Amino acid sequence: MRGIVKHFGGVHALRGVDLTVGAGEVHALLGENGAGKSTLMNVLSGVVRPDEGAIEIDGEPVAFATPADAQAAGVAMIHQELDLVPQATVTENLFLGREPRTRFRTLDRAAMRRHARELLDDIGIELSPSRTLSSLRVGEQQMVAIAKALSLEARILVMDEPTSALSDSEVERLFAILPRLRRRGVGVVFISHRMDEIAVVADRGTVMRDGRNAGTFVVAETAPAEVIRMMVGQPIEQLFPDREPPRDAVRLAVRGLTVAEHPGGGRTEPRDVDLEVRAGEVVGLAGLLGAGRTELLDALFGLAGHRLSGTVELDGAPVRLASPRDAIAAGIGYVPEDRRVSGLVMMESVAANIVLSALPTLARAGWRRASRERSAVAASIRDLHIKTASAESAVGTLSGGNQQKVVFARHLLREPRLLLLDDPTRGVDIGAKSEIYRLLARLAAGGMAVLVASSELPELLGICDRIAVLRGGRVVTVLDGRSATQEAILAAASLEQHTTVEGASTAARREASGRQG
Amino acid sequence: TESDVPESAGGDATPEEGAECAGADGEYLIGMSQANVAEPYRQQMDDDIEAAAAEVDQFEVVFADAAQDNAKQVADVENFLTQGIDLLIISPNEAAPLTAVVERAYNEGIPVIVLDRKIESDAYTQFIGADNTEIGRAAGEYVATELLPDGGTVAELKGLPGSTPAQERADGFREGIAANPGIEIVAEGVGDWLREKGQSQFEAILQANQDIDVVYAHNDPMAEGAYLAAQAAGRETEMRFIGIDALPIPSGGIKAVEEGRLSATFVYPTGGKEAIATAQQILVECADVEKEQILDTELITQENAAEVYARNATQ
Amino acid sequence: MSVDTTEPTAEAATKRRRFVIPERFFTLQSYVALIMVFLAAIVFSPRRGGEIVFLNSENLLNIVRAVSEIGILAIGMTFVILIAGIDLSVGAILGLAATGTASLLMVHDFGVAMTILIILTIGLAFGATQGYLSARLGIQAFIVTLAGLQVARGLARIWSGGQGIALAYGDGADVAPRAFSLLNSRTFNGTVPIPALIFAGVGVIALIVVRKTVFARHVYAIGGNERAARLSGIPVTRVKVTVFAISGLLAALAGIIHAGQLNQGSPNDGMGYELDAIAAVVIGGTSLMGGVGTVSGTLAGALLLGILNNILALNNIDSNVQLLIKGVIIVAAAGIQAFRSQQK
Amino acid sequence: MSVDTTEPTAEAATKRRRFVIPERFFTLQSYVALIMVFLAAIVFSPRRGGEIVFLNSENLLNIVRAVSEIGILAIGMTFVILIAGIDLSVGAILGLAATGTASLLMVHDFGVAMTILIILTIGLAFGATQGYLSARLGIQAFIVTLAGLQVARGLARIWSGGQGIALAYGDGADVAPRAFSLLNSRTFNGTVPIPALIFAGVGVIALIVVRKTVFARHVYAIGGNERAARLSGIPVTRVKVTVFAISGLLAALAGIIHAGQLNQGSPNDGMGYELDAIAAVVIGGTSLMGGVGTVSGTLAGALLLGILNNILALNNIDSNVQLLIKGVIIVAAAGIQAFRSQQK
Ligand SMILES: Nc1ncnc2c1ncn2[C@@H]1O[C@H](COP(=O)(O)OP(=O)(O)OP(=O)(O)O)[C@@H](O)[C@H]1O
Ligand SMILES: Nc1ncnc2c1ncn2[C@@H]1O[C@H](COP(=O)(O)OP(=O)(O)OP(=O)(O)O)[C@@H](O)[C@H]1O
Ligand SMILES: [Mg+2]
Ligand SMILES: [Mg+2]
Repeated sequence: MRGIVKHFGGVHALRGVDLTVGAGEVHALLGENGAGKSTLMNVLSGVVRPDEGAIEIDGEPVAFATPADAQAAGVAMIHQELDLVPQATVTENLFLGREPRTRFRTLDRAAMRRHARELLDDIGIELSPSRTLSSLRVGEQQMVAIAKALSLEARILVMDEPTSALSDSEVERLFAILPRLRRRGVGVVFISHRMDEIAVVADRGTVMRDGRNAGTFVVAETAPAEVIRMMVGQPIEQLFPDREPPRDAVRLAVRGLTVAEHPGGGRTEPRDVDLEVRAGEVVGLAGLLGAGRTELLDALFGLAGHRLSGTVELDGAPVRLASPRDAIAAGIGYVPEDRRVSGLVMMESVAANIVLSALPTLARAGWRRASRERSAVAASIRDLHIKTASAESAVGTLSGGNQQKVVFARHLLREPRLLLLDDPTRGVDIGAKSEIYRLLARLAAGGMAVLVASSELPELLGICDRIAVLRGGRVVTVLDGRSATQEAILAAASLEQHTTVEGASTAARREASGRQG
Repeated sequence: TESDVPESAGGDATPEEGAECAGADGEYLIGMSQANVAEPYRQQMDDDIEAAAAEVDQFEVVFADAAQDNAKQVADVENFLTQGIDLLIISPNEAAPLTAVVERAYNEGIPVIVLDRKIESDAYTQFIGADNTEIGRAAGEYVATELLPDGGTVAELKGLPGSTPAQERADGFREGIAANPGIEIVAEGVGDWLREKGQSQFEAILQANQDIDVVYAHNDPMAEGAYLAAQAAGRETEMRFIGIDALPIPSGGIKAVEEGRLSATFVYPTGGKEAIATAQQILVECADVEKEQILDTELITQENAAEVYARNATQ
Repeated sequence: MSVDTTEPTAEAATKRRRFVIPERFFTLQSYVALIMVFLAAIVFSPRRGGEIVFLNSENLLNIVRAVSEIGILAIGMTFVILIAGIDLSVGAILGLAATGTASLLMVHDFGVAMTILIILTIGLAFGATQGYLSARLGIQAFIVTLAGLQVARGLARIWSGGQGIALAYGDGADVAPRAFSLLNSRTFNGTVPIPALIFAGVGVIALIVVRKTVFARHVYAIGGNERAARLSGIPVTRVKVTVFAISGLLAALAGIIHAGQLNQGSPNDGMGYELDAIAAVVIGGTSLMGGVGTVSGTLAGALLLGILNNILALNNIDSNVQLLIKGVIIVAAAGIQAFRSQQK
Repeated sequence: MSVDTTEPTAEAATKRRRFVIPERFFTLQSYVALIMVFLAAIVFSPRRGGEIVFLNSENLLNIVRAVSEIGILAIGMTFVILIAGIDLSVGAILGLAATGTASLLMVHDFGVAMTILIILTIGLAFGATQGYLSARLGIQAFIVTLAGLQVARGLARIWSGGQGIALAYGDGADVAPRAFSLLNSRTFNGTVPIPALIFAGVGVIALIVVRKTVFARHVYAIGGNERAARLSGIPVTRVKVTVFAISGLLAALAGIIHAGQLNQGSPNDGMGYELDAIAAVVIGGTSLMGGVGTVSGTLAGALLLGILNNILALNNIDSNVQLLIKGVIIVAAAGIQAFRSQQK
């Protein structure tokens, strides 16, 4: 790709970017949120038409008008925002747009089923292909998207943040596939904000800044700090900020919290959870995919409604949690894991999104006070370093990290006593990540209690005072943040004391069969 | 199980009516299939039938409303047949679509009274109706001789395009005014039989025409709507309004004439009363009836309005 | 490059013990409302000489005949609603097609086959045009088809001069070929009305299309997530245009049947049928948000409405009270659907 | 380290000098279609003694009067559509309210204030019930309000026995208080029709509500992303019920005006008005998908339809051709909207 330029209305997303990916190479594409990585790859895969620039594949110049063109030319892409059909089954999603046909030109369901099974086995994910996609967890959906892209047998495979929704074990499985692709001579573009992954999988990397090339590097010969400097413009001395010790006062006390199964089932509801978070304390929630972290946070935010039993106390007083309104009124804030589905009103402005929760408090008797709203928004944008053209820009035009900060800002405006965070740095660049960590430290220092779920163990170890490990909806152990190790967390999370792939999968199977029996 | 429906008098008998006539001792279920009760005139027809039937001990009348849908009216009649009615009164939404099912009823030996609009065969016992062309002509003659003997301008508000009465009331009116060459129709609006459309259409006509002497509306509601528009423009005294239908209800044309808004209206009889009378002849008196009963219109002016209202009102 | 790599994790104990209610159960459930209404109809049916009038085979066949047009419209509407569209023009296209059929047969003396071909083509083209305007130019389907409704009605009125055109059968000019009157007859010893048979045929074809064709998969995908469908290389515009074209085609077919059943084509035919068709689709469990629904549900929904109309009429319920009862039952049926999908 | 670095340009860090087209530009654009139709109306207007009849102030005021009811319905409909709902019952509620108004004034001898209060309450309750069924029980609004349409029509017919109830003014029993005839009069020296004034008043209130209230923000948020709204602590069910209640209330208000304007309340009043109201909303740029739209656009849309009807009537266009022209112009207006929002 050479000299790619792309404008979106007034936004200059790409200002002449070059990218060269060799056959059999895993090429990392890095850059801050909004640097233009996804846009560049959307150009490559025919989703977006460039204003200028040329693309060559194996020396042949190409121009794609539609995604179908790009697919035909051997370019496959796993999109950052999951692009699957929620109401369709896994099988149907895998073959979307290229359904096999029988001799009579009808849909060949048998072939689809057979193939789907193979594809899923191929990437080592145990899933019934006849399940409806929306009944899957986000991580499982991501694996389906990966399986789909792999099955295209492409010459160029673009993975736009494929790991952001995955837990470590699935990341492992994904990485296990990469060498095979290498051997087949596939050129892979790998986008991630996790520096550790880049180091493991990539051969070379390209860094983008503000729609331009900021440099190309060979992974084995380059220090992460140097790469970060290229991305951010200055080195990040310390990813995790220093923390003040928590205070003594218990802010959140959860006792015997149990949530009855949703009639539809399919979730790992909390069972008999006891948990305490002090004022000024950051407590992590660790666990494998599907351990029930999201469900626990959901329940604490009133989303379990009347299925919830047990007691929840804030500052010693029991609180009613029948709805998010109750939770917000009690001083709880929540940054959900999927900002697009659960967080943002995409067509609305940044300002409108920021003040959404605080509107009643900023207003007088239901009448809005524009000046107060404006100053609250301005303060939020300033304090959280939200990068946006203006407060009135549509929130959908912001980069992922900045979108995430908008959801943060919304809940911080209500000055919560307890902040619940579900994977708050998913898809967030390293600069913004460190800002979010610093923000958390500042909030905790101000006396706020924080309960944060994350799939990134280094993150939990870096910011948490204590880490609660969940399995099957139960808190199996609570570890001290300073002394805990990744191994210890994983051991607790995966049932038994061995951490080898062999052992755990046996255990998992045993667990599964035990439940069936 | 007890029968919910009176036993049919003419289940599998021959088409000759007299043969199975049970006379005054019988109990009769009459099915009335109405085209569309959303039209005030047709609601009035139902009301007239109900009021008249209440006077006859032997009669029970059930009503169906086709809501202006031919297919629904066919199904309504089919359902009546399934229930085993003894006599069918039908005011068809349109002629051709209802012909087959009416024929079927007739051929099963059920006497059929067709109201207001004919079907396309003579497989019915009696047709009762008025002549729209005749009414239109009467209106035209009234304008030509009474309202504008020296000639003048007329604005016409028409009913729903394509409906037979709208066509006939327009044609008849032109025949009626033909005798007086000084009369000119200067504006035509389409009010779809509706009061509010009559109003807004006539507003536009008032804008486009400085000089209007008579407003001829195909029914009273549109005439009333036109009156309202003229009133709002302060021009209601410049012109006279005439309508058709003259329903004997508070919101009908007779009252409007009585209260001076309309100069005249013409009775378009519903035939409801007459239909029950015919049914009585057929079922109770076991008599033969004429094939056709054409009802006359009647000119309503301020002189006779109160009297006609009292005579025609159902209660 | 020195990175603190996360240890390869144990294979996650992905939760397999989720209780999954079999799909079949829900498929059956979409008939719950229909079965309930059917049983209620038996209970409330008038009896004549011990016989349950409602269950009389002729009555049942009448019901199917009476819903055949709405049913055919509803099948086309199902596809439209599956792509999160709506087609308000079907009733008017029915009227245009009925008028056109009568005109071609009576006035222009076309043969039956030619007439049917021309009318179906008109319906197809009308639908496809609406599809193009909505899919390509991005005008909301509600508005395009609302305008289409007016245009089709206007064209029909102009075509016939506003009057219905009656069909008369015979040989020679100015009458319609006798063959066309088949639509108004019954087969199998005069028991099964032809329109009911055509309805059944269209239903079976639609069921097969849904199960067996790639096209149907694309329809569901577009309704479920249009962006994903586009990214997967599905020709979204073409599929959408096809869907509207099918709806127009079936509306034209219903119009031909309408003319045949009623021996007349009138520009006012089919007024408000679009709402009945939509009601049948929604009662059948198809979501107006797109992506979820079945043709079999639609067939059940159409039959439910037919039974409802029939039993209310058999009991001679006052037409105004009928409006109330139908309103309540439609909401109840949709409520059962909504409850069902929440459970799911 | 082997890096071929392009030095990061320092000042590029924040992209603050993006060219942003001012919002105002788009706001103006929502009137493009209205202005175009207005200009076309001037061009095609008949002339009388050199005067352009269309521009006659009385004619312009008549237009506003004629759209006042549809306009008031459309304002309520805007809120409903903003939450991605739809309200098909407004025309029927208008009919119920008009009937009820006439009945209370004429038959039951209630005073004007009492009558208005009762009728508005009925509209509010009817709308709120529909809102509850749709928001709480999750039944699609299209179906709930389609059923509501039938129920309201049925109730109105039963209330009045099927016939319209004429209003006669005077003192004493069995006539309506003279005060009510105000609705049929004009103010400012007999120029401005009262219904037009009420319409303007409702419009202004709605504009203020949209700009100034928390409620309106909640409406937009729910339409944009219901889940996010719920998680932000917005009382989603309550807001939805309120929105449908407002729509019912405004429909009842329009019904009262209808009775006043026509000196009669009939159960068949307002048939099909819902489609006109929805057309006004969509032409005004509100998306049926929810979350996007403005009240000012709706006002423009209503006026556009009014001008269109007026100019077609002034020119005595054949009513069938009118249908075609209106269909085409509605699509064109919606097309301009669609193009606009794609540009944006
Ligand atoms: N459809 C669009 N319309 C307007 N602006 C857009 C659009 N898509 C992207 N942009 C803008 O283009 C720039 C680059 O966005 P892009 O999504 O490529 O960033 P990214 O590097 O992938 O960021 P992230 O790491 O957050 O995914 C951003 O400023 C974004 O706001
Ligand atoms: N069948 C289902 N129905 C409704 N929501 C579901 C279903 N399955 C999963 N979810 C939701 O999807 C989201 C994704 O789940 P996720 O994979 O994060 O599981 P989790 O148990 O929260 O695991 P983690 O501990 O990784 O957060 C969660 O909000 C979860 O509640
Ligand atoms: Mg990106
Ligand atoms: Mg989670």
